[in-house]
Amino acid sequence: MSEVILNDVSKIYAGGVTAVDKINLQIKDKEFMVLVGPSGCGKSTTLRMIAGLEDISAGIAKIADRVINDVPPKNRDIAMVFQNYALYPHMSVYENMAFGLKLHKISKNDIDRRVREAAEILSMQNYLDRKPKALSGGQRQRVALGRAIVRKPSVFLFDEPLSNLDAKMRVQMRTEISKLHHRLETTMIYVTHDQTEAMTLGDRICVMKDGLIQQVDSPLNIYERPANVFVAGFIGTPPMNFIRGRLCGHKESFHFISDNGIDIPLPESWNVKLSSHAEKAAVFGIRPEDIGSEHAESVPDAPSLNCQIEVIEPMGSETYIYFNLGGSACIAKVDAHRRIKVGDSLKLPLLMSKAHLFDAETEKIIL
Amino acid sequence: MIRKKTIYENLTAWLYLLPNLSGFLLFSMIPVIFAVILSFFKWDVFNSPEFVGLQNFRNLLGWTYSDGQIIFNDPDFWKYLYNTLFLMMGIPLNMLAALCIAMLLNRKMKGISFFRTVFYLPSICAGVAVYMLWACLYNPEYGIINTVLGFVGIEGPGWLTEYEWSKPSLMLIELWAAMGGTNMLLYLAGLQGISEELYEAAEIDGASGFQKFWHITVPMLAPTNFFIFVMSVIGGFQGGFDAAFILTQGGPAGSTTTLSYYIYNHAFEWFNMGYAATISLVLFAIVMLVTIINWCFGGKNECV
Amino acid sequence: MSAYKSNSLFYEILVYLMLCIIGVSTLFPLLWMLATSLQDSNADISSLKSLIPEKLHWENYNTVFAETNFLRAFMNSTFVTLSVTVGQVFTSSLAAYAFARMKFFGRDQIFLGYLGTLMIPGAVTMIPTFIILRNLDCINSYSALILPGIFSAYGTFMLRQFFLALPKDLEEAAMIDGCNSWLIYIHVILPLSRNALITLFILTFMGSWKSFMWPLIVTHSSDLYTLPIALAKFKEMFGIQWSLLMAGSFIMILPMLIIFITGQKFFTKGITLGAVKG
Amino acid sequence: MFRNAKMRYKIGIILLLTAYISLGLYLVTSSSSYKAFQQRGKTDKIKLVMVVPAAQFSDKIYADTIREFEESNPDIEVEFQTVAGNYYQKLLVMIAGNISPDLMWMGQSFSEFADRGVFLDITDRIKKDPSINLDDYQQTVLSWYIRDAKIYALPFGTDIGFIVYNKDLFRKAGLPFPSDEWTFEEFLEAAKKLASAPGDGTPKSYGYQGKIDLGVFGAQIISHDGKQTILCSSPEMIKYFKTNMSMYKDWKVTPRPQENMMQGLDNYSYFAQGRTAMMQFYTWDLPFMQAKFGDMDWDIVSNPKVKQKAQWASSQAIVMSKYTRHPDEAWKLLKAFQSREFMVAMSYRGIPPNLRYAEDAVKQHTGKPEGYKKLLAMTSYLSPVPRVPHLQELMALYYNASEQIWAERTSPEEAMKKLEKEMRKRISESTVVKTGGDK
Repeated sequence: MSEVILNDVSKIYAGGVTAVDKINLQIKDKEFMVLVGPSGCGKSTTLRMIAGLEDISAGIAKIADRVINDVPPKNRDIAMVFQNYALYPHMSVYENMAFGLKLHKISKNDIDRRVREAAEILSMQNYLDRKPKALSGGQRQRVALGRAIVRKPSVFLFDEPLSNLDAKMRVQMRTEISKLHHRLETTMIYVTHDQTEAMTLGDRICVMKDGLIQQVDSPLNIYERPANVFVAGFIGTPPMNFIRGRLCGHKESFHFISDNGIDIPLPESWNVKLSSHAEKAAVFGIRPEDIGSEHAESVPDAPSLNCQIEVIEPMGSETYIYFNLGGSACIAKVDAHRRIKVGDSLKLPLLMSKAHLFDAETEKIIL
Repeated sequence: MIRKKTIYENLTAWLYLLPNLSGFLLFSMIPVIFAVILSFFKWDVFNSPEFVGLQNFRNLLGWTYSDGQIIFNDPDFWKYLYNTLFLMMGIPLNMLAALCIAMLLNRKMKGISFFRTVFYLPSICAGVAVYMLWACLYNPEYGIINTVLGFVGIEGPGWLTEYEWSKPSLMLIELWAAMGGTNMLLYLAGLQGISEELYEAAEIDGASGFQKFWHITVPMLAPTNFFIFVMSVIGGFQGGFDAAFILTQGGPAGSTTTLSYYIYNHAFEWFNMGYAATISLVLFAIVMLVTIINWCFGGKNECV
Repeated sequence: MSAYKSNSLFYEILVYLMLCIIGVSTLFPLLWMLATSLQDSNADISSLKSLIPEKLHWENYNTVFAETNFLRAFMNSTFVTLSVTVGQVFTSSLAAYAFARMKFFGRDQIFLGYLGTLMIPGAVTMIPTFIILRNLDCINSYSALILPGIFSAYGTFMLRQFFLALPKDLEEAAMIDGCNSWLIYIHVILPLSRNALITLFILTFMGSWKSFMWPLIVTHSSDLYTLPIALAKFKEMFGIQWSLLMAGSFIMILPMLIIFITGQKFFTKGITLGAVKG
Repeated sequence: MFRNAKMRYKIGIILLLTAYISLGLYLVTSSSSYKAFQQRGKTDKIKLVMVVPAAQFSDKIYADTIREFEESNPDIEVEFQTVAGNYYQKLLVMIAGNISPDLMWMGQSFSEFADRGVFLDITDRIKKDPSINLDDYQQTVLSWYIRDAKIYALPFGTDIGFIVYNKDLFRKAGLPFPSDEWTFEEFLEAAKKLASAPGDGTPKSYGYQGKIDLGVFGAQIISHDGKQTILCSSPEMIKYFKTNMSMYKDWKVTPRPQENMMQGLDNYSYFAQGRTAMMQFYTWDLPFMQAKFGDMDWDIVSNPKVKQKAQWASSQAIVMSKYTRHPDEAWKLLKAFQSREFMVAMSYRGIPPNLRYAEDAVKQHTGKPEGYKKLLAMTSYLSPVPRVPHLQELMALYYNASEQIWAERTSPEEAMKKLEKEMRKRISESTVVKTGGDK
């Protein structure tokens, strides 16, 4: 069992800056947890506290039911893959991978077996005698991975391991890490700022901002039921469209009226939840694929937006159209075969079942 | 509340420090403290020191004002300080030359190891051989420099024998000796540590040669630079400028006499040990000031 | 493409030319020393005309060996210099590691103290250092020659500056791999700062090998004389015989030359290459 | 494969370590201090430490004298140290470090040490000792070692400055050899004739190199009568400066003083090459001159007379430290350096101050310079370095001032007036002027 539990963990730097503020997180055994957020959100700091590279200012961190606050990194039974690879430049690939094992007094035969095993998993068998400087970026990343694998730790930590690779390599390594997780069945904690990586890799995703956890959930749940405006906007490409306005009406029928006067009638099924927010400022959010899609058009009486196309981005499978909605830029994902051109006026239906409404003050989700 | 881990960290750090620190305290710190205390005493080495308070400092730094003229209590000190500072003006040039040579020698080319050694030779041979060479070059009658100047119709000065030329002449020797010496070696060690990938990345970004130098080499060498600068300033202030004493004996008319010579004289020729300590302390204050200014403005970002 | 190539060839030649011109001037003292050391012992050396000796007087070197207790002085110098150099590189690197990479109470103050001692000229600290050694009963012994040289603020300062430039990620990786601070020092810091260590080794070696004043002050017996002291005595004896003096000086600088040549061969380009991606 | 390399590496390190440790062990165990440490307490001999500067030839004479002394005094052991370079600095550190030698050599810096009470008063011992008769000594030289009627040392050699001339060049120029009675006009005449202008690519040669000593002008920087009157702005001093400046400015018979030091690397060669016909040398140069001048025909002559005859002079002595623990034994050893044998042996580089021994030295002298006996006559008109407290500091002031004059940055009158003021100030500031002996 190697559960990782963070209880009210904080990181306060000497200058009084709070990098991580009382976060609570439970990472289950064998789970792939992704910490995601913009830079400076405290995700790396959290990971480094778990690794033992940073002191925990307050709170308790546990790995496998053991409090690790004062346990040095080497005794935490973890392995970490660094953003910069951090390979020992004076050691060969073999030595790089064997180094940690040697320090843990593992027999030579075992070391050899494990290193070769790892090399095979990563298809690096032919490079064992090379020094890191004679490897390409992707190969170096593999060595960094291999160094973690051979250790057979109870927890794997990844600190933005793919951010230095080019786009193609990144996709390839992503699948390999995913495969690795299935194969090794170990707890993995993965830090990234790239929401695609987060979505594709994580069993669960923890979205962070300003040292606080915004939401922890499975990728799909996060996508479909974001806890607040930040999560909704951070997860998903292109990002969710937000329209600021207020909630009008009462009890039976509610309308969302945007600041520039667009009126969107809201479904009756929402009425119960909206009653307490009547006449308050709110943010209406809808993902690009839920505007003007075939699915939306098939719904009768769906509310729609009138817009004038500013930019068209054909992606192949679909087309993004950019338009301005009284000051706020919006994106819609529409069928690729639709005949449109810049300057066209369109009437785009909204798929209200996928739409969200946020409290403008707290930015928390209402619905 | 001090945490257990903090205590542990402190203990480890002190353990690493201990071997050096113990000897450092014994052989460097105590003598320095002794010297600092001594600067408030009059001590002729043989008899017990006599406390004189700030008298030494007054004698060294003080002045009186009479007949519209400032009369320094110790005019020699100011003169030698001026000489020392003048000779130290060569430091930036020396550092730049050392950096240039180091960059030239930080390449893959045939015979590079030979060139490194040859350039370092003045530091190894320092002494009579080197000064002999320069005495011959500078000779006003048949020296190479003046002979060459004679071809173009210029009558060269007596480089080492004329008051105005002696200091620049010595600075040239210093530059010649320093460009391939210790500083070059340190720069070379620093340059070799810079990853080639940084340059490659910059090249892809379209950086020119100078931009690469300015945006990669300079910041990456910042810690080395700080070290070389501080040590050069210290060396400049304490420099016996051996060259000066073999080639010019501090002359002509004291134009190449430096403070270190003055300190030596007070300490070992005139037995004014307390006064020597006072001069040292004033020197210390100047160097410390320069270092701290450099520390604060030069490279706050982790390099110092 | 071809324009670029010819351009770089031109540049290459320019560099060589520059190196050669400076190189000739820096090579000259050594050649002069060698030439003079092979002159007749009463030859006039004050003009450069007689640079090339008519006959090679190798016996000058025999005189040096015969008139100084050369072997003894050479071994003393070797022993003292090696002890000082290795000791200094070791203690300095440990202290520099603490200064560069550890957090501890009073770190910056102590470091400033290290810097401070460098700024006080040796003339005024010589007597107190001597008194301390006398109280330790070390005068006129190898410890008096070796001990004060081992603990150097210079080396600590220098290595600290180089350690600061090492990528921190590597140490963290090593920590995760199971290193304590000592193992990090051994396996990461030392191998990666090889160039700096070699540089310090070379500089300390030169300094200690050439050191004259301190050995002169603390040793009395001739079997403790280091080379510079033995040669200074030789110089007093044969001061006006330049050829002998230069023969002595040449023997003296030979080990330094060898150390430098071998030392800089171990310089490794891009030692941290491939360690981290910037 | 790489394991093999590692193995070799390890073996190499072990070999080096072994070599290093065995070298260290060998050196440490064979060093005399270690032996002394082992033998500590084994001998009951009284140990005396004596320090002298290392110098060609003299080391052996000292050592011989000491060996004879040890043979005749089997209960005393002498540790004899010769210091090559920075002699006074080493001595100073030893005394400050409380391991003062029992006996030490003293030259010009005698006053500096004596004024600070470093030496033992030997007046009584001299009086009681029948083997020493103070009347035998050259009284001027002896007086330098007397402070407040107390004698602190006995000299063993007088250093004198004189002119060396190249006989061949004199012959070539058709000049008669100079005599000790020559005047400055004769000297100048000769120097002018001997100087040659540059022309055929050879460097110019000079008639004389050095300065005409200030003594012959009747000048003194500080009076020698013990009253420390500062005389540096006297008309005699001004004349000294002006004449010497004319030597290179107007008459062009000597190189400029700054150029002098360029040749300073090897004065002997400069003279031996015939680039100057006359040159100022000192008694301590004699052995070097004999070696370096080879077959050259040369001799010595006294300074030319301007106002009076005078020769620059200083002297050397062996002095007893106040801190010696065995004053009686040290006195015995000191006397060995007042013996006829020692003084005569040392006379190759300084006339014995004991006039009886000086005559012996003259009698025994053979070879170059033929005019050696002139040195004895010169001792009757010495122009000594003033023996005053803070001598070195005051002399440094004087040298600074004269440098300014030689570099023509100021006139002699002005510089000397300023110097007088500075010297006064310096003397009045020096409150701790101790004259010898007990505190």
